[in-house]
Amino acid sequence: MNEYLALSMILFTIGAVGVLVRRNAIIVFMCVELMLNATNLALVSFSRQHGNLDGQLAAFFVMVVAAAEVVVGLAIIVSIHRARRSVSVDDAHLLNL
Amino acid sequence: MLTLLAATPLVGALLVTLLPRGDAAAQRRAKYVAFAVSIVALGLSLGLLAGYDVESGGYQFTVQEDWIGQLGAHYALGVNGIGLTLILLTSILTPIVILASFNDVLPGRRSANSYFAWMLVLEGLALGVFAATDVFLFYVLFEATLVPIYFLIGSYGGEGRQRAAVKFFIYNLLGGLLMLASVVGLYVVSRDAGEPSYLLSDLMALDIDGTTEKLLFVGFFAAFAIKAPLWPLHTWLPDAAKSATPGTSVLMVSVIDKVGTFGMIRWCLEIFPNASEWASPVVMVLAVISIVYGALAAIGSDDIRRLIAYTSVSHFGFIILGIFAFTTTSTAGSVLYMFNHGLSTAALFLVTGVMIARRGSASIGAFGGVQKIAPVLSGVLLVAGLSSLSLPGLAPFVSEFMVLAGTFTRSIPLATIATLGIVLAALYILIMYQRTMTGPLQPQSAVVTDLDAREVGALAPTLVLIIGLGFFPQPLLDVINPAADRVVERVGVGDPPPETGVAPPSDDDHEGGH
Amino acid sequence: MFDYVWLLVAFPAAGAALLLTWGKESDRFGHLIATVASALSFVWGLVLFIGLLGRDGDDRSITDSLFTWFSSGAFHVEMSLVFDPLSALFVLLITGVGTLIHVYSIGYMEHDERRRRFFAFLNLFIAAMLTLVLAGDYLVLFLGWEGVGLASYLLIGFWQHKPSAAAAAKKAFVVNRVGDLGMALALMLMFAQFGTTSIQLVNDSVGSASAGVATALGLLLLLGACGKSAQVPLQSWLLDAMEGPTPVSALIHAATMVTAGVYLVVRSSGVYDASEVARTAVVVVGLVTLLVGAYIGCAKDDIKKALAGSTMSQIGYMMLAAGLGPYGYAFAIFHLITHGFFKANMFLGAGSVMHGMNDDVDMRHYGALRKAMPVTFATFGLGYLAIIGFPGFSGFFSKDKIIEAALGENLWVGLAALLGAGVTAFYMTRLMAMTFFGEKRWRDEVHPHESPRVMTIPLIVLAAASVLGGLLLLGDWITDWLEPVVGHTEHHELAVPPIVISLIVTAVVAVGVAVGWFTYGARAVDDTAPTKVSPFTRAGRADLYGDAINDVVVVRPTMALARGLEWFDRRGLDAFAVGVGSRLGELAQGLRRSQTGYVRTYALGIFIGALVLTLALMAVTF
Amino acid sequence: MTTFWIVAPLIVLASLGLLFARKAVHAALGLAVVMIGLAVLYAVQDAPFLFAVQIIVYTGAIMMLFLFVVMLVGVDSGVSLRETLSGQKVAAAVVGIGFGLLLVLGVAQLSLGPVTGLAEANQHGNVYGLAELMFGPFVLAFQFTAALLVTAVLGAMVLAHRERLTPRSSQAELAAQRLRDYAESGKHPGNPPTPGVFARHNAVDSPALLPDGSPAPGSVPDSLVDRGQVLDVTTDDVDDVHRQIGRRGEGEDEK
Repeated sequence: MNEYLALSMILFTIGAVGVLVRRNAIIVFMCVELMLNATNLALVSFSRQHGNLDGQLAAFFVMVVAAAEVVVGLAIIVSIHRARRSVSVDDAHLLNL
Repeated sequence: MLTLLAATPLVGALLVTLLPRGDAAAQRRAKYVAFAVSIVALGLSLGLLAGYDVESGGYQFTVQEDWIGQLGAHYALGVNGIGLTLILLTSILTPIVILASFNDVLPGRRSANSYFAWMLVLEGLALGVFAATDVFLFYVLFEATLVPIYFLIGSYGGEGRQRAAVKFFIYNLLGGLLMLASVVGLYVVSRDAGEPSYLLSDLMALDIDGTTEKLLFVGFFAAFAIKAPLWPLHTWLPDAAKSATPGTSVLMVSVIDKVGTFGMIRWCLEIFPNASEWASPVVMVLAVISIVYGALAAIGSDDIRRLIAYTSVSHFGFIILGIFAFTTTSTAGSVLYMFNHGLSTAALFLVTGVMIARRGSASIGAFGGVQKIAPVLSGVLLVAGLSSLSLPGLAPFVSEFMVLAGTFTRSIPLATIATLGIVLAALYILIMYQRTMTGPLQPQSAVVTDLDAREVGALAPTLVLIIGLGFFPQPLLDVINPAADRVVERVGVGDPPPETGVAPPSDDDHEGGH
Repeated sequence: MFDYVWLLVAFPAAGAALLLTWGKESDRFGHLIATVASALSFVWGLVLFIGLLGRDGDDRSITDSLFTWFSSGAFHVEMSLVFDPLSALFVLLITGVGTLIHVYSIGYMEHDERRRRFFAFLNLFIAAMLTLVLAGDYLVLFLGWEGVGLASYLLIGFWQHKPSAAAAAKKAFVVNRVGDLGMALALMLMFAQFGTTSIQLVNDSVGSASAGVATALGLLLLLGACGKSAQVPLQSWLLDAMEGPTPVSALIHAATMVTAGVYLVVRSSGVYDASEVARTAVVVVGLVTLLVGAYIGCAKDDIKKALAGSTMSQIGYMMLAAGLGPYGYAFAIFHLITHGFFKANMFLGAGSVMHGMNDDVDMRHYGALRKAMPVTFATFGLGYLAIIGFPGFSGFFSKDKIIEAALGENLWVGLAALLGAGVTAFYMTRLMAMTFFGEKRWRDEVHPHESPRVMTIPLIVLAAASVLGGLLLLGDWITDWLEPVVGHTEHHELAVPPIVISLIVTAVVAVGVAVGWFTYGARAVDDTAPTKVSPFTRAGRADLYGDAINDVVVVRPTMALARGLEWFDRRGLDAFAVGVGSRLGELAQGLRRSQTGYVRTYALGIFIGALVLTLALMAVTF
Repeated sequence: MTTFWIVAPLIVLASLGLLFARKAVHAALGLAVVMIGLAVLYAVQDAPFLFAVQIIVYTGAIMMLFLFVVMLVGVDSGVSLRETLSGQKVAAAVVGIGFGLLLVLGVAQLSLGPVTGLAEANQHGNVYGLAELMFGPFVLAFQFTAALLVTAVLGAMVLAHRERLTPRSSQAELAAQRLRDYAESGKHPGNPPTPGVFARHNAVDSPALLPDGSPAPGSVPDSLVDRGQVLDVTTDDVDDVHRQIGRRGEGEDEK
């Protein structure tokens, strides 16, 4: 049981670090997906631990949300790429004054 | 009654805002409506005066409704002699200011509607502040008065108005926040003592621990000292006065700044009597510094508006000195001084405002020999100036003398130094008068024409009041005295008796024999 | 009858109010209204005076309490007027001389377009001065005190277009304010000590207070008196005040207002009786001013300033007398009244001369005017004889009495007063000689002529009063009359009989006249002032450097301090307050740099936050 | 357990690929491996439905979307790996390792007790169990996901759609424009020559030849030009051809 959770944590951390260090928006997105998947793994594991299916259902919902998110997110990436000819997240720093 | 009084200008402001704007006719209509509203408010406050029972004194016309139960905040209004005096001052000055501001040159194409609407808002809030008998209500209104002034300075003022408005706002907000901390502290204290309540009467009944009382006092006092303004927290005033229109300056200095000194009496002395006594030596010294410093700085100023602002610093020094001398005479004198200073400063700001508007410069050096072409204007300036230097026979003298005499019984050195202020006052007024009005007519100041009928109409009431109150202040003092008595009693220091008693003047002594 | 004492004040006050608010249409007859108002006041004063004469000596003080001025706590001030022998004399002097000067001014100010306003101010002055002398409370007295100061300010600066006049007016007011500082503090001290400022109560009870209080009160009141009466060290404004129209100099700066200080001291006799130190201070001030004024009077070529120096000197005599206490109070008032007559006479005479000389005031441009202006010459000459103390004239009696009392008190004081009499004779002779005798030194365009009737009649009346003023001493009337108010004690027995002293005084005066005549009358006078003169003359011309001392000691430091403080306020205090704000702003700018706008930086922040949060959770859990 | 220990290292390795891969395609492939591995782990943990959904939705749909986008924006439009934010990598590494260690250690500290297992929950089948929940207590959430998906689709359409800002030019306008261009800049009004015209080959990389035998500019796609994959064409190509077919030119025949 603990090993599943540990794996989940490791994957989550790798995903998070990936978000921090990668600049290709697509890869950043993939890392986000990785983090979502890591939590899914934890959910499924806990589902088995507790002997009910709530965790699996939660994982299912996460997948649905992830699908929706990917659709919108990738659309954003595409439109940004069309406008700026770049997929680097650093190029979009208009928050800076 | 009080609610109606405070609501009248606010509703009037809404009305003026909603009036159509644009062409000259619309602007004129806005002015007349605003003026009419302020006259109605004046009528109401005169009615208040008529209905006030001078004999019994104390708080009258009280209203009390629960507002925020959890906080113990109430919608509570009431006036005693002190509040009534200031309400009168506010409602007398507003119509005068509106009348005098009819032709203020507004920057850009700003509408006159909003200008007069803000003035009415200010009046309504000020009336509310003077009538509030609940700390929370007072605090809310106290802070709300910043908004109209901010816009009056920032949108309608002269050169450097943005900066001055921001400075004014931040300075005063800072004080307000210190006060907020104390307001919150009061809640804690009053909750610990039972039901939380912000009512003045409930708070006066509290027994506050010594250190706590001092801390809470400091919070309140800081806000009021900035507002008043007391040296060294006065530096916002000259800038604000320099950049504001004359009407705004009058409302700001003559009315809103009085909230500071009023607050010291109403809240500091009444809720924290022990702490007030504890702080009085420091406060009195600061007040004396204000008096001398303000006067000297006024002598050194070249800008007429800054000069008047500094004179106000000096006069506020007198008011605060009187309040913290804790004698009936000086406290009553301070309250009377608030009223008189309102009148004389209003006259000064408005008449110099006319000069400045005509000449297009506020520098003393830009004038010279104006008396020759504008005798009425110079006469009004002279009377206003003489009242500012407390010439006997004009209103401020009585109050200034009461303050000084009361202070003298408390501290001879402080009173002596404060009396220096009367010499310096002569200097700053007469130097200004001499350099602007007398001497050969300077060609560049030949554009200053004499006052027209409207301006005379606006200024005449202030002058009549200044002269009238110089000889007959007693009716107003009768209103103030009981409240002043109660405040002094509350602080509990008591009037020092004369060192060498004199038999009370009996009729025999007096008549001498016919 | 005595319930209407306030009418005395009300007539001129109403006149002033009327003239100030009425428009241009009153220009034609405004001066008449003012004159009538003043005359009515005089007539009413005369009626009251006669009424007072009809009463017993102890019953001659009438207090008329009009209304409560203000009252708060222990402080209660009645707007009360007191009509007693002392104020009665003053009322007559003020309204009498005042009315004459009103009449004179009708002619003198005929061509001034602002004549109406001039008369309004004169009326204002009369009203304020009457308030001053009638006041039953020190605070009411202060009201009049400042009122006359205001009138004086307005009238000195009446010709405002002249910068010198405006500056002189301001100076007079400000110097007087310094004196008022003393007055105000005295008032506060009274309140703190006695709980009242009623003149009678204070003077009655000052004896029971400590000596220190009486001394302090005496000195503070003396400071006030010095300001108003141009006594050293606050003397400097009086010479400048001659910028005002000449009737003003005659009325305010010779006959009435400047003597208010003497009035104050005499009125506060209770206070001065209680303090030896204060009395001595008064004597010293009077003596110093006596000599300083006489000195300045010798050095001036400006006829009005020479007279002003003389005024200072004569008021010094009065002060000196008042400082002698009960020996001298009555004589101070006596000299005050006779001086009021002859000095007003001479100022008006000087005005008449100036009127005929195109407003030239330099005596070196006069000479031999006795032919051109016979009436002026005659009246002026009578005034001259009065002031130098020619036997039989009013000044002879009044001055003689003072010197006598001074000798009785202290030999040196008496000798100094005697010296003053000699110097007076010298400078007045000089003035006479330079103006009316000798060669004519007129400028070509000047055609001296006698003044119109409206101006000469007041001169004649005043000249008559100057001659006959001494009658007041007949049978010691004046001392008896004033006794109920100020008390009177005969001075110590002198070593020699009074008649000897009178002879000595007369001899000294004769010497002064002789020296003056041989220096200026018998010899030709330069028509420009010699520039190579001794340091003593130069000092006299510079008013003994009074202005220079004031300038260095007070004016310049104050102005420098004022400018410095104003600068400090903007660049120091305000800069500090603004600086706190700016530093906060800069701090915020620094913090802002951490907001790079890069999403990944923010993500890192979130991640670090999560780490910290987890750590915290674990720390709490385990 | 065996399955876990085989799959888990693979997953971790593949996920590290996300961190270090130079090209987005490689990262995507790594992610696909991770997802399949996770699907296996789901299956091991008695979650057959999720196993299927993971394969279908993630590996099948989402990963395909990723790959499409990678293609769309260009396989090569990779972003340099050189870090531009100073300290970002180090900080990320430190925080990441710290965070990971903390969590893993934390988890290791846990003792969750015996695993209950899903035998009971799955007694009517895993899908049945999930359906019970999904259409029972969680039906509202399920409905919301429907709304979410519709919104996402609409959002994607809005984002990807490009508004036409100018009216479409007509044929005549296009022709006029072309001739105007020719007049102003000399641009050829006709179609550019297709690759291979008059050339030795008709492959897409061989430029068309002009009458003098020189290559016609613009006849080869720009992308090939950029990559330098255009066939070299010289003027003696013609002679070369003649030589190869063993015939001399017609002029020589006449000799």
